[in-house]
Amino acid sequence: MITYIFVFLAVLAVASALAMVISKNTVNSALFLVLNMVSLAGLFLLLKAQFLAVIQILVYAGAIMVLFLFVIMLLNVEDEESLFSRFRVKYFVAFLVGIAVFSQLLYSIGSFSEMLPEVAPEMTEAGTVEAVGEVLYSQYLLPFHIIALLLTAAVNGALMIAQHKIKPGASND
Amino acid sequence: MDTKHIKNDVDPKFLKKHQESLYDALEDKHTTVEILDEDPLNTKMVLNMGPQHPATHGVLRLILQLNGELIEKAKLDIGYLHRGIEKIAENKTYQEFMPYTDRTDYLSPYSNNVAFCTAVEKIANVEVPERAHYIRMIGSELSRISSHLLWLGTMVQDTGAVSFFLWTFREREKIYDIFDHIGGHRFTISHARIGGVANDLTDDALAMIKDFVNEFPQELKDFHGLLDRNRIFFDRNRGVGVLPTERALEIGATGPTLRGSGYAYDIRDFEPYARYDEVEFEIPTRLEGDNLARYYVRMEEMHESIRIIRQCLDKLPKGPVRTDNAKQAYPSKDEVYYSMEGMIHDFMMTDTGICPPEGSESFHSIEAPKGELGYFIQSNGTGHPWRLGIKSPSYANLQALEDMLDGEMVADTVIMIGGVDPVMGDSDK
Amino acid sequence: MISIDWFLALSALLFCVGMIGVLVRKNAIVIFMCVELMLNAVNLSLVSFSSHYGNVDGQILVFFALAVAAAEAVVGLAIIIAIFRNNLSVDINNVNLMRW
Amino acid sequence: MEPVTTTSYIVLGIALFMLLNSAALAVYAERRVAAFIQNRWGPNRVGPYGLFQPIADVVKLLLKEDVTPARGFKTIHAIAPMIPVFTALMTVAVIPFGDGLYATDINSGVLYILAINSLGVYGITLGGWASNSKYSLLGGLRAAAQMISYELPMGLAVASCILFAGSLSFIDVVNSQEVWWNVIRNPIAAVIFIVTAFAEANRTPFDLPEAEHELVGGYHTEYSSMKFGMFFLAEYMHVVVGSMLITTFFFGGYHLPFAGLWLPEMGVTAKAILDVSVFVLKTVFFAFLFIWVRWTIPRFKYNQVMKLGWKRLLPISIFNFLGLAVIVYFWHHYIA
Amino acid sequence: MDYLHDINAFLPGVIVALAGLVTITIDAYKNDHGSIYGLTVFSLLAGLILSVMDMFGPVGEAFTGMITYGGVSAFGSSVVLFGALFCVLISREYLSAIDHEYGEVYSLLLIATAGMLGLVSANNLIMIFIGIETMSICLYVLAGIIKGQKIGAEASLKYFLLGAFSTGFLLYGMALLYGATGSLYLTEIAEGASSDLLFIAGAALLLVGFFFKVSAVPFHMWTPDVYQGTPTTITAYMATASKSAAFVALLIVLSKMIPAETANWAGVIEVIAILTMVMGNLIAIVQDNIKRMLAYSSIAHAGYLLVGLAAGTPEGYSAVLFYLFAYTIMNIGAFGVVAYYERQQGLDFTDINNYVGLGFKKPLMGVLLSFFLFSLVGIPPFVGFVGKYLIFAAAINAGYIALAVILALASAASVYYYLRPMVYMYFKDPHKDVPLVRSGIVFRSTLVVLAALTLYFGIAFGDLHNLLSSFYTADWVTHLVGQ
Repeated sequence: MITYIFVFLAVLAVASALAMVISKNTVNSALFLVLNMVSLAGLFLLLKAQFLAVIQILVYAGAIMVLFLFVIMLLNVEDEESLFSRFRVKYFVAFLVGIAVFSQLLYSIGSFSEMLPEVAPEMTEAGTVEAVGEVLYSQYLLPFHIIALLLTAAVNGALMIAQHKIKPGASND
Repeated sequence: MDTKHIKNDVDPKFLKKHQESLYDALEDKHTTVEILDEDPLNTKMVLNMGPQHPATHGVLRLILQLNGELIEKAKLDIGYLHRGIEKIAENKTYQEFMPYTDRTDYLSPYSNNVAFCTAVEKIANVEVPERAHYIRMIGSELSRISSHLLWLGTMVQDTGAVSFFLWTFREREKIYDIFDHIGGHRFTISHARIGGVANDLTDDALAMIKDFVNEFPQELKDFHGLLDRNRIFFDRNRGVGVLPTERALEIGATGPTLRGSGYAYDIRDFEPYARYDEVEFEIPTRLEGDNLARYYVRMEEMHESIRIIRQCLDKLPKGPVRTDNAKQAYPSKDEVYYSMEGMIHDFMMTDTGICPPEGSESFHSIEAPKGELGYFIQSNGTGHPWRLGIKSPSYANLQALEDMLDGEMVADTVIMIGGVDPVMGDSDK
Repeated sequence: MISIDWFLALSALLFCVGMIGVLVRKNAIVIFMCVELMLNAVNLSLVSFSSHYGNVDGQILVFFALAVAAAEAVVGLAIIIAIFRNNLSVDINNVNLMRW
Repeated sequence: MEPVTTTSYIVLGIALFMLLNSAALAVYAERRVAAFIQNRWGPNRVGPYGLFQPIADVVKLLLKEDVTPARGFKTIHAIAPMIPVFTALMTVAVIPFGDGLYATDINSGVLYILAINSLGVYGITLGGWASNSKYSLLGGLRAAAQMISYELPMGLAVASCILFAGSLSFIDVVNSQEVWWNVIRNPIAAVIFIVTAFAEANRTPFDLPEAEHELVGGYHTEYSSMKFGMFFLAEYMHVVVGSMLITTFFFGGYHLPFAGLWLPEMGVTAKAILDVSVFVLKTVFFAFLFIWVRWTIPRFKYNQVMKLGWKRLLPISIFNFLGLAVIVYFWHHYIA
Repeated sequence: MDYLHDINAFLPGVIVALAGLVTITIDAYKNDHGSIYGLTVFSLLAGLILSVMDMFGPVGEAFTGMITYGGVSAFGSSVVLFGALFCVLISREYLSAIDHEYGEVYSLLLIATAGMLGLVSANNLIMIFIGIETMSICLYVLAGIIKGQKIGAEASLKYFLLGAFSTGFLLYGMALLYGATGSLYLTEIAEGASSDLLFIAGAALLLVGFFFKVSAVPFHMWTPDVYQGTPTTITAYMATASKSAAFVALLIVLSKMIPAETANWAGVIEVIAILTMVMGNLIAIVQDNIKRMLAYSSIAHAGYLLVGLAAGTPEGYSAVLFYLFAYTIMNIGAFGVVAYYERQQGLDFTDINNYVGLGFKKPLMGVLLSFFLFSLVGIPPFVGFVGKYLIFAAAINAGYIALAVILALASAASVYYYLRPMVYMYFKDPHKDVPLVRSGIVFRSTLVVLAALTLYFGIAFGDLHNLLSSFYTADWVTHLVGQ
């Protein structure tokens, strides 16, 4: 059963990723990415990381991709020409690079499979909110603070960049 | 987007020339305001609101140039309900024209009748009996309440509270019933006649009016209770569509729109017609000039109308309701049915009608619910007016709308239309 | 139970798809989305490892990666808007003012 | 995550069935309540008391022509209406209807709800965008901005409930209210949550995405037939789901007031019947509240909605959360 | 209390981060650039003093092993704060002159600096990730603050897209390292290290990510464009503080986490170093734009630094640290003088051809530019020479003769483009009379102080070098006590 679910989700993830890269229309690309993220969240569930599965949807699909869609709609980007309309050397090179990196990674991962990889039994506990939260607020307190700082700075900076011509010194409320 | 774009972007399918001139006007308007913003991202678009739109009170058409949710410029296009009423009048006797007046501002037909009658009476020097004056006043004030009730319902509905519409319509229904008993018509009543009114108030009608006058203040209080302290309603109306006094005068706004802008002009008080000089009432006036001010003005006017009706009922004199002069008014039905002369007079009235002196002209205006409603009549000595002009309040008030819309938000558009309270039949004639 | 290396292989595949996407696409927004896909793929790897070891650290890194991706998205999209203002296009082939 | 049992399937099945039905019932209720408020009769022709009116509505919608804007985006135009329905249906999975009566107990159920909720914005935005109409686009953008803005105070209001439960599981949230309902312990968050629930469901006074007065129909202006029906259905399902969430988070879920203090032990069946009826009653009340407000109050303006969300609700919910956190901390460490 | 100890260990970072938040608040409510600027300078100065004091203090771990304090971390923090402080000092006048002085600039600078402080004291992959990202994301924004012009937006887009792309590799590297060892702590990873393919792939991807950030050659494409499109003083900040932070982190990763025996790391770094030095110097020669020239020169300097890392000995590491400090001083100085010329009206002073005859017009600026460029070349009395010498020596001692030779040759080639502006300034007649604005007192004195420092550390480098070497000797505490 779980094998079938995995195969389904994996095929969905890969197909939506490919569709995202190939799609001419930017909105379609964004929606395929959302589909990809949702299927990844499903895979997280298979790995018993429930908290991250939910967070994946909440943050990626619910926030980041909505922002993407907003920007795409705002800019009203027109369709590109299809990737396959014209062959370019660039594509070939990119494809080769991709294949090379992939085979290299696969080869490296092959060394891992000697280690009897399975979902550890303690993962049932480790994937819960409590487990993640406890570590997050004790061991990883400092990065947590810094990430809060980063998010504040990012919003602040993004406002500054995206706003149209605020005069320095002018109040901008 | 520079202004050239707007015209190129739209491709009108009908009335091409007119449409293009409209878009031109949109571009020309406020040429003093330079568009410094050369941002390719600014979300300007031209929104065509109406003439078929659920919230524009008929066939008003607004062309809005939007920047996001903000209205940068607005252009009004009126005339979709033009029926040539003024021209029709030239082919009708004065009395025959009466039903047409009902159909200009169809929310307050009685006031229109009275306005037209007084104008004709002025040009033809017709004396009107006392009792008729009072009946006309009662009718006018009732129609004022009816008109304001409709304004209240639609305006509140425009802000989003749908049920209010039905509550105010229940009250209007009572007024319709009263009109039914007064003149035999619920809506287009045509009760006033040149030289008086068609018939005396029946006892039924009087009783109903008394009942209404006693009950309505309580309803009004309920309306106040629902709206005055409703924060959402308050916030949506306050500071919206501000029309300064000077601007209102320049544009020629009248009625509650003008009084909401702080100019206490009311013809009932300044140039009393009928017997308004004999009753006591206040002229509700607000200084703010925003939509909330107009709301208060109209609400208080309803109070004043009730007060006037009460006084009229108290003072209602006995006597005839139509002038006895057979050259100036229809004889009563008794005379027509039972005397030869009466029948001849009736025949003459219907055939030729009242003939004001040749070359005379008159203008008379009254305070209709929407503002100053005036009829201008030129006579060539026949029973038809040579020229007839209507100074309609909606037309004047709509001119203020363009001014008020600039710089407001799209969501305010409908409220402002509601606040100005135009009736397209009145404006387009 | 599916063994972890299938997840890892999937993650590598998605990573490479994202990478190829970054290399072949011209639309800045799509390129950015491909980068997000890469980050997602890495997240899958991290979660797989984390559930292999049964400890939380990998998941914590995913959490931070998510937060960073959010911050990056905010800033990146703002930058893309800024470039659109100047160029009227988000095609990176048009971003060639400076060479060498 | 608990293993999926037969009870889960049964509960889920019944819950989904009931949700779909309750949406239909909500449509009927909306009409009847509106009529009651407006001194009218409302639907009374189809079936006894007009009860079959929703069926007539659906049949009407099904028989209508399905118009797709010629220059719109056809696939997305078709997909968009399904999304809000899906998200509304997915919510039911974690809501406990009674003691032990729930489809599943996700350990991060509250986050799950927030996550699912955040997906709902896609349907409206895409629907507005794919219609290729100015009114639709304005409505869609308004909706998206509004829903995103109100997710934050909603999340914080929920978070302040979690302080009492100490868990993100719905079962724990409900059980923590056995004696004291959260609305008593945490009234500010309750108000905020109710307000945001209205906003998330796009109901009056926050129905400006579909403000028929200025935007004709907002994001669903260009929709017709069953595609419109889906949006319509989703709206009422959101009303019902919103009522369920209000009940669960703040009004004790399936618990009677102060039930922990006086309610005697009961048999399983009796308890189940009692729980479900209490839950349903509360939900019905809040659904009625939704309808009541809809027909009484004017709607906000766009900038007022934003101001309310960001300048009022957000700071209030943050301070409420912080204050409660401090109180709860001291309570646990020094008093209790 | 434990928490207080932790805070104390990261006090410079805490101060800078709080200042960042306060500046955001001030900017939102009052928009008072004077107080924002004052607060920024004050917090950076306080942080600098604290971290310099930290250098002489004990070494340890804080925040449950997330960060280390003292030693290399403290030195790294000092360099970063030094760079940030001096960049801020010269920024205000320049930014208000080019009409881009936003309050956000300061808060972003402060938060980026806080991220860098986390990065240089990192002891855990998460800290490295967060540190790098905090730094980079703030810098993406800072690169694009010249919004009205194409050049600014394009700089920030390029920086952002390539930076985000490299983040993917960095994170994947971390993931694989975590997969290979099951931990995120640098020390534990070092313990679990093996010549496992997974580990090697992880480390390689991590290094790719780092090479992007330090702009080593195959991954350097963004550097010249970004340096050119960014306001000059912010460029100085990018070129010095952020590069130092990334290098210190790379140094920490290489020295602590990746044992040399797992693979032939030195070989990889050697190749990259050679490429970087050669490419950087060669391309810099043909540049006419002084900012692009400095960008390629900074790439070349990255190559020199990589030589020190390739050496892989304590000597090499301390040489790298010293060189980072030297590089920070002279690069800020050079960019500062360029910033001064650039804000003049009339001519485009980023073009070297327009520097003709400027040397005698404002003698102070001419002399200062000469100071910094000489130092960048590596001519004896200046600090640049000492840095290069130390690296050279370390490479020779570690047996990397070829590297050392290429370093020397590359430096020789760099003489051409460093001396070209000076030749233009002093030995050519001006072709147009351009009035030069007088610079402000703070601006001038900052540059003078920097020039003095290049001289001071060029002559009296012993103490600092000893201190840096002592970080890598086991008995460095006794060494300090013995002084």
